[in-house]
Amino acid sequence: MLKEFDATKKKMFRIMDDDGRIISDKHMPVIDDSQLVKAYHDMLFARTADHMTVSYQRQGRIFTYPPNYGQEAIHGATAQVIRTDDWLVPAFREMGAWLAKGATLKDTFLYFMGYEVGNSWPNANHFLPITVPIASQLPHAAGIGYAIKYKKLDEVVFAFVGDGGTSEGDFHEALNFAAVWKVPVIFVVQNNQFAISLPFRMQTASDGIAIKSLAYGMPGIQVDGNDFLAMLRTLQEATEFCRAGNGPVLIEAVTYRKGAHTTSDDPTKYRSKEEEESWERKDPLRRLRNYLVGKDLLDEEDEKRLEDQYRSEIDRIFVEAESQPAYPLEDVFKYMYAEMPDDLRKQQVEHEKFLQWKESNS
Amino acid sequence: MLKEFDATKKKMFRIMDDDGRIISDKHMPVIDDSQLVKAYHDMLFARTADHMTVSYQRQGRIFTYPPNYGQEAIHGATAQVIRTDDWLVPAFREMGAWLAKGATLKDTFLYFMGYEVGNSWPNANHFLPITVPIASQLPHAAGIGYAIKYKKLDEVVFAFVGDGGTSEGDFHEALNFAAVWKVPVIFVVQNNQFAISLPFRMQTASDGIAIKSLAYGMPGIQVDGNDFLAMLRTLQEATEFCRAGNGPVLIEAVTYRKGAHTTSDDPTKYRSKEEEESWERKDPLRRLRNYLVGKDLLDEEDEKRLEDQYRSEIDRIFVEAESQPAYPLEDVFKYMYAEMPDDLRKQQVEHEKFLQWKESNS
Amino acid sequence: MNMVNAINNALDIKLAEDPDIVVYGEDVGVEGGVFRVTEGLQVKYGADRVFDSPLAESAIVGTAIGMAAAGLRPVVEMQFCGFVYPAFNQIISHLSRMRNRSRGRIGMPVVVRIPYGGGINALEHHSESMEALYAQIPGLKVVIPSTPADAKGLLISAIESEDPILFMEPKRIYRAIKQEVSEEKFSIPIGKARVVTTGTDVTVVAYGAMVREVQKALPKLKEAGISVELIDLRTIYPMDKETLAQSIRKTGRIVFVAEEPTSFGVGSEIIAVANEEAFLYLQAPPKRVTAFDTIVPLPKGEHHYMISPEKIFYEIQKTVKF
Amino acid sequence: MNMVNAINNALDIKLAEDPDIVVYGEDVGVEGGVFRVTEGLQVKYGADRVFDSPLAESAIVGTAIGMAAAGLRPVVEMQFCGFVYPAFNQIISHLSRMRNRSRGRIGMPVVVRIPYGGGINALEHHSESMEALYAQIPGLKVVIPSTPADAKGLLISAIESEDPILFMEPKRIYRAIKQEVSEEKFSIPIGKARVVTTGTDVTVVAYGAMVREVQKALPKLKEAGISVELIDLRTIYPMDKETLAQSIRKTGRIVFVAEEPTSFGVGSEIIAVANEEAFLYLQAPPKRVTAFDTIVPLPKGEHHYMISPEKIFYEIQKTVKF
Ligand SMILES: Cc1ncc(C[n+]2csc(CCOP(=O)(O)OP(=O)(O)O)c2C)c(N)n1
Ligand SMILES: Cc1ncc(C[n+]2csc(CCOP(=O)(O)OP(=O)(O)O)c2C)c(N)n1
Ligand SMILES: [Mg+2]
Ligand SMILES: [Mg+2]
Repeated sequence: MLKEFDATKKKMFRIMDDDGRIISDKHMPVIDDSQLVKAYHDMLFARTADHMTVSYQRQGRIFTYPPNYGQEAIHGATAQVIRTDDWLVPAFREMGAWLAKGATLKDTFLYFMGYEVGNSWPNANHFLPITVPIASQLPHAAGIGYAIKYKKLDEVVFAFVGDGGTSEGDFHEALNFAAVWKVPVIFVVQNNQFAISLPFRMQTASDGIAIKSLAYGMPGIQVDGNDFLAMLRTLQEATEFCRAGNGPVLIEAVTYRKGAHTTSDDPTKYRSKEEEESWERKDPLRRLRNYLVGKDLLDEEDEKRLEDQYRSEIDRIFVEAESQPAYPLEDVFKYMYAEMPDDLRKQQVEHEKFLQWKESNS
Repeated sequence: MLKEFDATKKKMFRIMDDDGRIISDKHMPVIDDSQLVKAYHDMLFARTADHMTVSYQRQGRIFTYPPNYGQEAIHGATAQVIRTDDWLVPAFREMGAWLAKGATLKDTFLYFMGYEVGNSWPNANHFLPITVPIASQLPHAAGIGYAIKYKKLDEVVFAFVGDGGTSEGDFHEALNFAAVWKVPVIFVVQNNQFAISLPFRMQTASDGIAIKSLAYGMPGIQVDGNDFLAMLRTLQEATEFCRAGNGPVLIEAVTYRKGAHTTSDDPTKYRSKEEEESWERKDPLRRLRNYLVGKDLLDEEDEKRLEDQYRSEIDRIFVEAESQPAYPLEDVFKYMYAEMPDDLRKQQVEHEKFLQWKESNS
Repeated sequence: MNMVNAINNALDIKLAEDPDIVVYGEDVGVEGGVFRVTEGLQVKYGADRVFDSPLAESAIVGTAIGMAAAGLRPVVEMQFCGFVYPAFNQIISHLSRMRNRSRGRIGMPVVVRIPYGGGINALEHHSESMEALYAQIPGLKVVIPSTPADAKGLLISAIESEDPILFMEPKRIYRAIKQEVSEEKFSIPIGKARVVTTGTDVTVVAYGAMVREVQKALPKLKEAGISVELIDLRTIYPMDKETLAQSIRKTGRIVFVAEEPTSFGVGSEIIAVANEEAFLYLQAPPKRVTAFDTIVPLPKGEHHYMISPEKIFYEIQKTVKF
Repeated sequence: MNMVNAINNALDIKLAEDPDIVVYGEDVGVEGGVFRVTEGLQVKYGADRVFDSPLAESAIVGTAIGMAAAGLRPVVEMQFCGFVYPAFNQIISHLSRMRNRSRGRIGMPVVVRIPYGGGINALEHHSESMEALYAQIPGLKVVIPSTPADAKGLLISAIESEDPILFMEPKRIYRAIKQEVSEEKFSIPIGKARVVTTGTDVTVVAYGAMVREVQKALPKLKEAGISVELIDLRTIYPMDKETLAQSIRKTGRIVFVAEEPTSFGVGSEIIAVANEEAFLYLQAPPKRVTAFDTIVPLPKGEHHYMISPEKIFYEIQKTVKF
């Protein structure tokens, strides 16, 4: 399949059409029905959490948050293939994948509430913190890939980046190193058509992103990122390819950011209602739901019930996160170095003296 | 021709074989015989100057110098197409192109003797200084391209970089910007098989460099950089393409660095005699000479005479450069800002006081 | 006008006046910038003069260098202070060096606008104050306004300068201060500090958002009988040592207030200047009231990190009592 | 051993000892580095442990960060000081922050080796001393040896450190100083200065190649009756303020000697420390004997720029006479 839809062919890999009907079952992913339903539920959970996080932000209960709305199939498919020992090198818009990796929703909330501890993911194995400078995490993925190969481990790195991120020099350098070193990294580009306000065609003049794989001598594939089945199959083959020691793979997952860039962004400034509507039909959950309903695997009643259940579960977690104890002063200093330099210790002590003075003078 | 040898075809464009016999005259460049001989002579001059510069370095009369030996056809062909108003954005190993742009050999010597003034090229129009950080000059080329397009000028930018330089993030960003902006820049990659000691296949896993053009949506072509005719034709077509407003072009000129990386380098550490010998036959001057001799355009006697003449001319220039007046203290400060900050002036004055003290105390 | 309006107004005036000026960066065109600083300019001047670039800071600065070499005068935006670093090589290797390298033949009339500083509850890399990184690079100038009027006047000077200027905008006060600012063109010279209040007991040096924080502390300081000479540095490099020296010679005491980390910062240089220019006048050790040598904490911890008027009061008072 | 041998020896010892250590960078494998610092190590430890990378500094540091996160301990080489800048974003955004960002879960035991400094008649960008750029980045440590033995002992400590270290090697003295250095493993603690000579009239602080230049001036200073306490800083951050303070309290005078540009440099911080730690003891303004705030000139002008023993003598003497 990687060959059949190789980037030079300029064909996008799809299994379902926009309504969730199978176009071709030649490359169906390996997944049993119950697991498929579970995957759908996980995506529903992630979407619910995403929507609720946006509301919490509107209520002033968290700070800036980048919604995932519309991109959940990519994360749901990743969740299916990524193993405990595999690595996840996140961008910042793939919450469903984080949760699959063992990150908790509470930690996610804590992070967007403004606590570093949320981003330390104490429950997740092999999951790097979210890092804000676009594309700069990709060389880390190549380095982890090197360590895996060097230690002869059976692990794969899943590295995420957005379409905008492909313009950064680090994208180029990371893919080049990974390919020269032939290390097991799957670069997943979520091409959601925008980098904040910049539409994809102004980001690069290339014919999509998968084709950029040729610049590095690695396989590249363009896949309908809103088609859960195609996305899953692609990731399954890519993982296999990596595990077999063939080196890295570039996946362009074509999708659409249905929400705002972040909660501080207003998309009406730079895109039309028509465009938004044209993507509405391609919604990844809608398509998978149609498919599952067609297979009699889903019951609308159940889904409603589940969603309610999710909502209260998520709210419970959020409220729990809100009771996080205050951020202690020492946490500003404690993690700077393995061994704290005297200077830093002194700065902390001096500040504590000031706080005492303030206390006693107010 | 750009189409016929488009990067996806994975064919290298050649006109001559290794012995200077025409393989196919389908794409002969437009150049008349006398001009062709002149081009050969210019290349001979550049090669002679290059060899002599290496000797001067051995004699301790200049500092580090990067020899051009073996890559002269690329520079000679550039010399034929580049106009006074076109821009040259150099790497550091294309002396023949610099000379064509109006840079003087004396300035070249001054630069490698360790005077900045050499690198200011007072006689050259639209020629940026040589800059050492690899590939970082390429975004400048894209920016100049933008200025040309913005001002609606009929100019083209020739930007040079080595094969090693294609691994840097700036290569990627520059080509991407140039293509998105659709500006007239010809990116010439001199693929001389090495970045210092690193062989090309360890620099990137891609199938050559021309193919990287696909990542940017611009035409790319791989050309035999030791084949003057092919190189010239490629540049002619690329220039035309650019002047017609079609945006940038990527040229991979396949060549071989016959000399050391710089005068501080010892290539025997990292490459074999056999490899060096296998490229000997492909020498660009040898091939063009054979071709010209075959066409009765060249006379070996003449060439000997010319070479002697070049040698004494070059030596005269070198000796002239050696009589450059001492580097005045003020030149360290003078060019830092359009208007010198007080602080800098004070530093200069303080240092002058010290020099006076030193004078009077010795 | 607030500072956002003032900067927009300065760009507007210069774009109207000089066809060689182009304004670009991530999201500065259609969207008008994430802080809306360039709002309306693309519509007014066209998409070839005010435009969005792909997401790549090194190329943004790198192309500006090329444009400047070819006769344009680019004003580029870095989206946040934490995203300048990918462009660092272009800044230090070219922007700051091209004039010297070309022996004055190729000037670099480029302005790099950088919204910087903390206090806005932002994500990581959105709050840092690393002006000392740039101030120490030979060949650059670093300018930081503290009021809307200064932002306008200084930016106009920056755009007209033949030298490359990093124009750092204290985003915390982008909209926090409103001021009467003339719609007419005016400029404020780069390299000259502003004496905000004159006083006799202590010289307080600040810039950017911290000027306002010092001002908040002034009433209590007055109450405590401390007469403060507040100097807004305005330009970090070249520094107005003359104004600093005069003031320190008068007051004998200096307190520097900034959001930057303490060590190896602008504050260190200020102390050096105090010593070099007024050693015999110093009655107390020059004091840095600056941030910890740590990463700026995420919002929930940022109050620990940011300099408060209380802390400013506390430290000034200690210095005066020394 | 000279410094090149000493560093090679340190790498050799650590590679033999710890299979998690990998050494890479441009030309460090087959060629053994442009300065031959890694010579012979690839043959000895294999091309998966000592190897050449493609030409891309951001990825060199960036992949080292990933390797460290996955349990390796990379020691990478930047070919020259002027080529670190493309990696600046990786250094400041990740190398220095990963531990804090991950609340201590992901340490960064990475050493970035950087040959730096002038005096070798090199091309542009091959001679700069921008240690202050790195010293001011919270989360990093910056180490600079001045002798072969120190290079070995400090590098071993650096490789064993759990924190990221920029190890700056004064290439001018790579081969200029020979010394008996034990072939055995030994280490020298990071963060501790070395008192090279004790004295009573003036504290002179230097590091890297400048220690030797100060030493060259010592005989004449002695002749002039000036007793110098020479301190080799060894670590720029964290700085050994204790040793500095003690010395300054004794001598009352401090002269700082470095190749770096004067303003906003390590020297500024040294002056700040002198003021903060020993204000009442200062008998003369702390003095910076440092380079101009200019680009390092090309070889023909470099003599203007480099600090000479004469200049060191001249300035120390002026400070003592103040
Ligand atoms: C180096 C850097 N530059 C700029 C930014 C500001 N920024 C945050 S997200 C973003 C757009 C990212 O677009 P894309 O990579 O397509 O990801 P998406 O947001 O669409 O998921 C920008 C410019 C940043 N975080 N890092
Ligand atoms: C950013 C940067 N890193 C490293 C170097 C050191 N260096 C100088 S030339 C060179 C190799 C360049 O190889 P290539 O681009 O193929 O050009 P060539 O020397 O073969 O002409 C290196 C690594 C440099 N000048 N700049
Ligand atoms: Mg996007
Ligand atoms: Mg090469």
